[in-house]
Amino acid sequence: MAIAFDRDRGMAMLSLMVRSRLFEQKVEALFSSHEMHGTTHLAIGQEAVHAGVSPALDPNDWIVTTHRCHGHTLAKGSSVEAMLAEFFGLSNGLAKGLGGSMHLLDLEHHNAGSSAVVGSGVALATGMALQLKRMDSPNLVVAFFGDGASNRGVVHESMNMASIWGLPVLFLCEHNLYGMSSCADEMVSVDSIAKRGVAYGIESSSVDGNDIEVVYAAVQDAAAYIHKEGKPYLLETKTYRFSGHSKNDQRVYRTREEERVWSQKDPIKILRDRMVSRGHLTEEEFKRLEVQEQAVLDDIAEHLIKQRHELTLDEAYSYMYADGGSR
Amino acid sequence: MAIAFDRDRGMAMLSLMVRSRLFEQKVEALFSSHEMHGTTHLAIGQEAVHAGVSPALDPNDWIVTTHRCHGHTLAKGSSVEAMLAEFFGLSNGLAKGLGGSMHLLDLEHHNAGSSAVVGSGVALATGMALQLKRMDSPNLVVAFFGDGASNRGVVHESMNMASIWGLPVLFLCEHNLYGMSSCADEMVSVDSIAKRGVAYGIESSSVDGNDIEVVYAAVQDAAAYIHKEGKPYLLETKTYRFSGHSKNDQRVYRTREEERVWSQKDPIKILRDRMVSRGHLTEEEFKRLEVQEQAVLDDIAEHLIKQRHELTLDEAYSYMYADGGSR
Amino acid sequence: MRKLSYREAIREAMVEEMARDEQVVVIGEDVGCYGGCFKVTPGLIERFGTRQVIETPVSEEGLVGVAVGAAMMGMRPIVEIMYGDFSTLAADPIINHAAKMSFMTAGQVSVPMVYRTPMGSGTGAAAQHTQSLEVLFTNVPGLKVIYAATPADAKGLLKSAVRDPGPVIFLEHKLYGTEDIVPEGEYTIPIGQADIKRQGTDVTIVTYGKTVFTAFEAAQILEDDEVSVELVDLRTLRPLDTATILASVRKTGRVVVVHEAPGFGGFAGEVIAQIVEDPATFAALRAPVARVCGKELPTPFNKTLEMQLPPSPHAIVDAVLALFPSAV
Amino acid sequence: MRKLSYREAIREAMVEEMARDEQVVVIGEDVGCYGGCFKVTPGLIERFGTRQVIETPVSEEGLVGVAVGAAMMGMRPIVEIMYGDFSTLAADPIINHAAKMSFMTAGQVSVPMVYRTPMGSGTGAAAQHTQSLEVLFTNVPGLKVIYAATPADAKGLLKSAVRDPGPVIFLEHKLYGTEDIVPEGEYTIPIGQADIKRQGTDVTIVTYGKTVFTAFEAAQILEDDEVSVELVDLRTLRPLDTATILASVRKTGRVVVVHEAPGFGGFAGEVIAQIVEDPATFAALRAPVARVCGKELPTPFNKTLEMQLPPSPHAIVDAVLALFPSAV
Ligand SMILES: Cc1ncc(C[n+]2csc(CCOP(=O)(O)OP(=O)(O)O)c2C)c(N)n1
Ligand SMILES: Cc1ncc(C[n+]2csc(CCOP(=O)(O)OP(=O)(O)O)c2C)c(N)n1
Ligand SMILES: [Mg+2]
Ligand SMILES: [Mg+2]
Repeated sequence: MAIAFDRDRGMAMLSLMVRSRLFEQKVEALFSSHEMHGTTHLAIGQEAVHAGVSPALDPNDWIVTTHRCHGHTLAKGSSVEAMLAEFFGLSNGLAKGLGGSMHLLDLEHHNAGSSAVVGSGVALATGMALQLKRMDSPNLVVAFFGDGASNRGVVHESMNMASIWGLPVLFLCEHNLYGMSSCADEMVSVDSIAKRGVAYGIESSSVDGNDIEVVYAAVQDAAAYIHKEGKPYLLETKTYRFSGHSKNDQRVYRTREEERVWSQKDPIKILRDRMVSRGHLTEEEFKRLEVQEQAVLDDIAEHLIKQRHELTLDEAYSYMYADGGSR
Repeated sequence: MAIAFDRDRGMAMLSLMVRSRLFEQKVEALFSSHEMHGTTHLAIGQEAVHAGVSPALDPNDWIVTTHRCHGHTLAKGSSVEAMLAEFFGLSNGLAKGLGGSMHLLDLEHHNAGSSAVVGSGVALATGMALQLKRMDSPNLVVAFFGDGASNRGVVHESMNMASIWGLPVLFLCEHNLYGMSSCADEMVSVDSIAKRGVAYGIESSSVDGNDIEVVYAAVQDAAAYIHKEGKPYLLETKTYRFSGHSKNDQRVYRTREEERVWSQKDPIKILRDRMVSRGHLTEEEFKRLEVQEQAVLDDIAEHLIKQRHELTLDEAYSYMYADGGSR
Repeated sequence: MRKLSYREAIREAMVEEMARDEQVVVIGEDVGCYGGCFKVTPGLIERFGTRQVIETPVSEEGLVGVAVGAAMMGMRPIVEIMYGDFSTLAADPIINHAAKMSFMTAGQVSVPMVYRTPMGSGTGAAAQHTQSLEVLFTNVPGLKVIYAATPADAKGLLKSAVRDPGPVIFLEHKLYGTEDIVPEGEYTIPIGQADIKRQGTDVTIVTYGKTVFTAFEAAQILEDDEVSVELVDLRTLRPLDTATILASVRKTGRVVVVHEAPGFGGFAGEVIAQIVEDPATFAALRAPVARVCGKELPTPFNKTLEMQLPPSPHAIVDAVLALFPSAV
Repeated sequence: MRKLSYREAIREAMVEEMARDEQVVVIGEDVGCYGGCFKVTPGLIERFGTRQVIETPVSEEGLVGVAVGAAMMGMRPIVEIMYGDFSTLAADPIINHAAKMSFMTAGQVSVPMVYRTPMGSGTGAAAQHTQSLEVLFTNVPGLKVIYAATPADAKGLLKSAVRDPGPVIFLEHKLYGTEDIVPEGEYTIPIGQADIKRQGTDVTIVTYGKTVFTAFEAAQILEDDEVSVELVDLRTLRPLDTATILASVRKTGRVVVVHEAPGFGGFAGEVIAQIVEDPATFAALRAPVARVCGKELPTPFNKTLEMQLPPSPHAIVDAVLALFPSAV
């Protein structure tokens, strides 16, 4: 199923994963130093899924993401500056500081945003696909959701509707083994969420979510299926989040040993090593890549911390639906 | 899979189906003549499921039914008088006239009642099973639901929980081809709802719901499995409602031809003919059975119409939780 | 002048809007050949086809979520939910998503959706099919909430709701057969304007939805007592036409607020708060404010009991007369 | 005398009740080794095991429905839902089922369930994790609704809630670290009794939940203006302790109602209605009734904006002073 990236594609994907990793680490640091408030959900370890999905699709395909949405948003092409600005709550953020880290959206890049109500975004994505189909659009919608979300009833309802109506939805399950502290082994009644496709007559497959070449190929195959058959597809990617669920998570629900085992399947390492062995990359180049990405990131963050322009309350009110409620 | 009833069992099951059929017809007549108000959902045509489930189980097994609950309630052993009284809204009804035809319950007969919110009863049944298991009860809970209800998210959530916790629930899907006017072919994304068991690691099967010997055997097998494995089971029974969805249904959504074809699979006729051919029944005896059941029913109805004792508003208030709300 | 039933008026509004804009789509359970649970949508699928009439499975949360997603992409869905009680199932897509989308995205995404559902008792359908749950929505910034009583109001307000850029909750009563005059041709009624259904000088009755008719009856009975009632039909609950309420109460000095939902925690509280918060209106009050609302009970199946739940004309009359102690 | 945090007090109530009665079971997401989203349940699973601590999948509607079913069979579940916003997902089992079960079955089945969930903003969690949705429940006959502010009240009321024969909604604020004196040993506080948190003579502030602290601050500031505030903490919203409210307002003649939920359609309306409906209290009012509530907006992520949403002490002070026109 996997495809072997050529050098250019490999470099692009590797850069994206590195950017995502460094971005998350930066966010973690900014939280620890209280430069940022609220909460955040890092996707360190899941880069092969985050970077492997949207680049494999048409740029005009839509995504609906989750609370763990930074990587998805980067992979769709959003500017690091507009993202970080949103995390800082600034008026040049993706949602002018009103949404925050759980609600990144970027219409220009066909990212419709995310629901912070776990699973609810799947219905929105299904509805978007309904309208795309009605309007004879050639595009599809990716509905990201986690193993935890897979147990929400609304996911069932959405998959059933997508199936009976033949909607262009790619149900993209990021199975990272945990929903907050609860292990899928104890919460999900089936060993592979892909099996749930059977319940809806939806074609499905389960792939290694830490191998970006596998993810990329599976997504392209799924998209081809969706277009050819006029039906939805369920793709499960098995991965692991190295980070805690959100800030302050002590990870008491799993062992350091389990984490160590998974760390050997670091998606960045996998692609890097493969590219090195293919002669597409030297250790040198990789170091340089990291340094470059880090520098860009640091610059942007520093710059944003300095010039914090925030919306006023009056400006915020202006984004309510016309006439909606009084003050 | 089917078992052949001996004469006694056959007579008991046939009587129950006939009682159910006549009961429904009586209710229909009483509605037409405006002796009853509100709405009602008849199960004419589905008698093999209604009569075939509870009698195959331990009397202490519980049921949670649906809006289409008359037959289930009869099969659990409730008195026709207490049922009809409930339909009339009388104080000697199963719920003293406060519940009505969609909310029959009878604790003495281990009928926990029904939800009129399609599908929601499945969660209640699952919770009851959780408590039974906690208390080391040897009994199980039957969660009745329809093909329409199968698309509610709460059914998905409940099946997942029942599976991971190994709860004694018999998910009993009454697939009668329609949810109100909508045909399962267009609304349910899979040709057999039993297939949805795969999505939860729940054993399942699909049987002819118009053959009571088949239903009876399948239910006993399912119960044996539940007890032996300590796991839930999903049993789909394929049947057809001859009646409209509720009163005043013109049945514009299906053809008279389809109805005619199904009428040949009338569950009462199937068992009757089989018993006749086995020499367990004569046409005479069957006629007598009908006449007898009808007479009992007519008597009860007539008697109830005469002496209508209803709760007062003060009495009704007394059934609110202590201290709940003021007047 | 022609008369239409409440049902026909709502249907006509949908037909006109669907013909005007192909993005207007009716979505719900059994809204096709069956014509909807309360027969408001017959003929729509025959005329507009499955591109504008979408029948869904029994999946209230999912189908409303789907409507929200479709609206984000330019559809203007009119969702029909069979019974207002099932709004409990659709509360997440409406409250957490539709209502907040424009704000959370700083105006980049909007959800031009209408959510139609009937409320109230009187049908013998018992506790789970007869509630009046408008307060699920009235405390949510970002939602508009309409509850029209008459056919003419329902038609004009539904057309405005369809054209509104945001999510609108459009509540209906179950007296779908009620006939009344409906203007010919195209018209809309602005969201957020109350209507004085009856002019009067001695007491203001504020209400909405089905109890507009009950209050009207009460007003007629009160004529015999020589009490002149001004009847304010709110028509829209959110945003509320506070100016019209206050002007009426300042004129009459007395007010009774009526609705079918149980009084405790009901919408009447908001109306009363608006009145007594306003210094001039507070000063003009000549009697305490009164409420006549539904009883604090789930709906009993028994008809005799069910009929005692909502406000009766006589309960309203009594409440009004109690505001004139000298006259009694 | 010992101090406990709000979190510890709630936890202690659960521990005591679970030890007293093995039918008391904590059910929710991540309530096991993780100790719950706001760390209210640490140690429970270690002490009581999986028979009394049940961790569920992310299935709010289903798990609350399951709790209702289990309660019908004799369990006394304490459900924890991570954020009050997800009450939208659990609205059907609570409103359509738990609340109505006893009535619909003519008293044959009851649902002794506690539904614990935190409400409110201040956490930077944006629009879908910060709402104050108490009005989802306060208009529903058959439910009791508690919202305790202090650790001591939370403990005593939660124990009463667990022992109640019906469903009780137990709302929490997110100042889980707030410490205060909690009596040693066994005690309960009856549901339905307000508490006068501060005696005063010039004005009554009625509030509940987190804004009890805000109002307390305002009262202290007002001392400098020589305005004596009586602070009524409702503690229970349904059934409401109307007698205590009315007695206080009759004494002071002035009242401000405060809560964090948006004002329009919020619970303040009910409090105000109770006050102005009562002839003696109405007659005793020396100024219009005022409200200070949350702004009519979803919660913005931006901290500066978020902090402007709930009532501030100064907004309360201003509202109080406005009731004394002569004094300004
Ligand atoms: C409906 C709902 N319930 C609970 C939560 C709290 N919560 C946030 S993330 C999360 C876990 C989700 O797990 P999963 O879907 O596997 O996504 P992951 O966090 O692993 O990316 C939970 C329970 C929520 N946001 N929404
Ligand atoms: C949640 C919900 N949605 C809609 C309805 C209205 N309704 C009552 S019965 C019914 C059809 C149910 O179909 P199915 O589950 O197949 O049961 P059947 O009527 O065939 O016995 C519908 C949609 C309801 N009662 N509850
Ligand atoms: Mg996960
Ligand atoms: Mg059916």
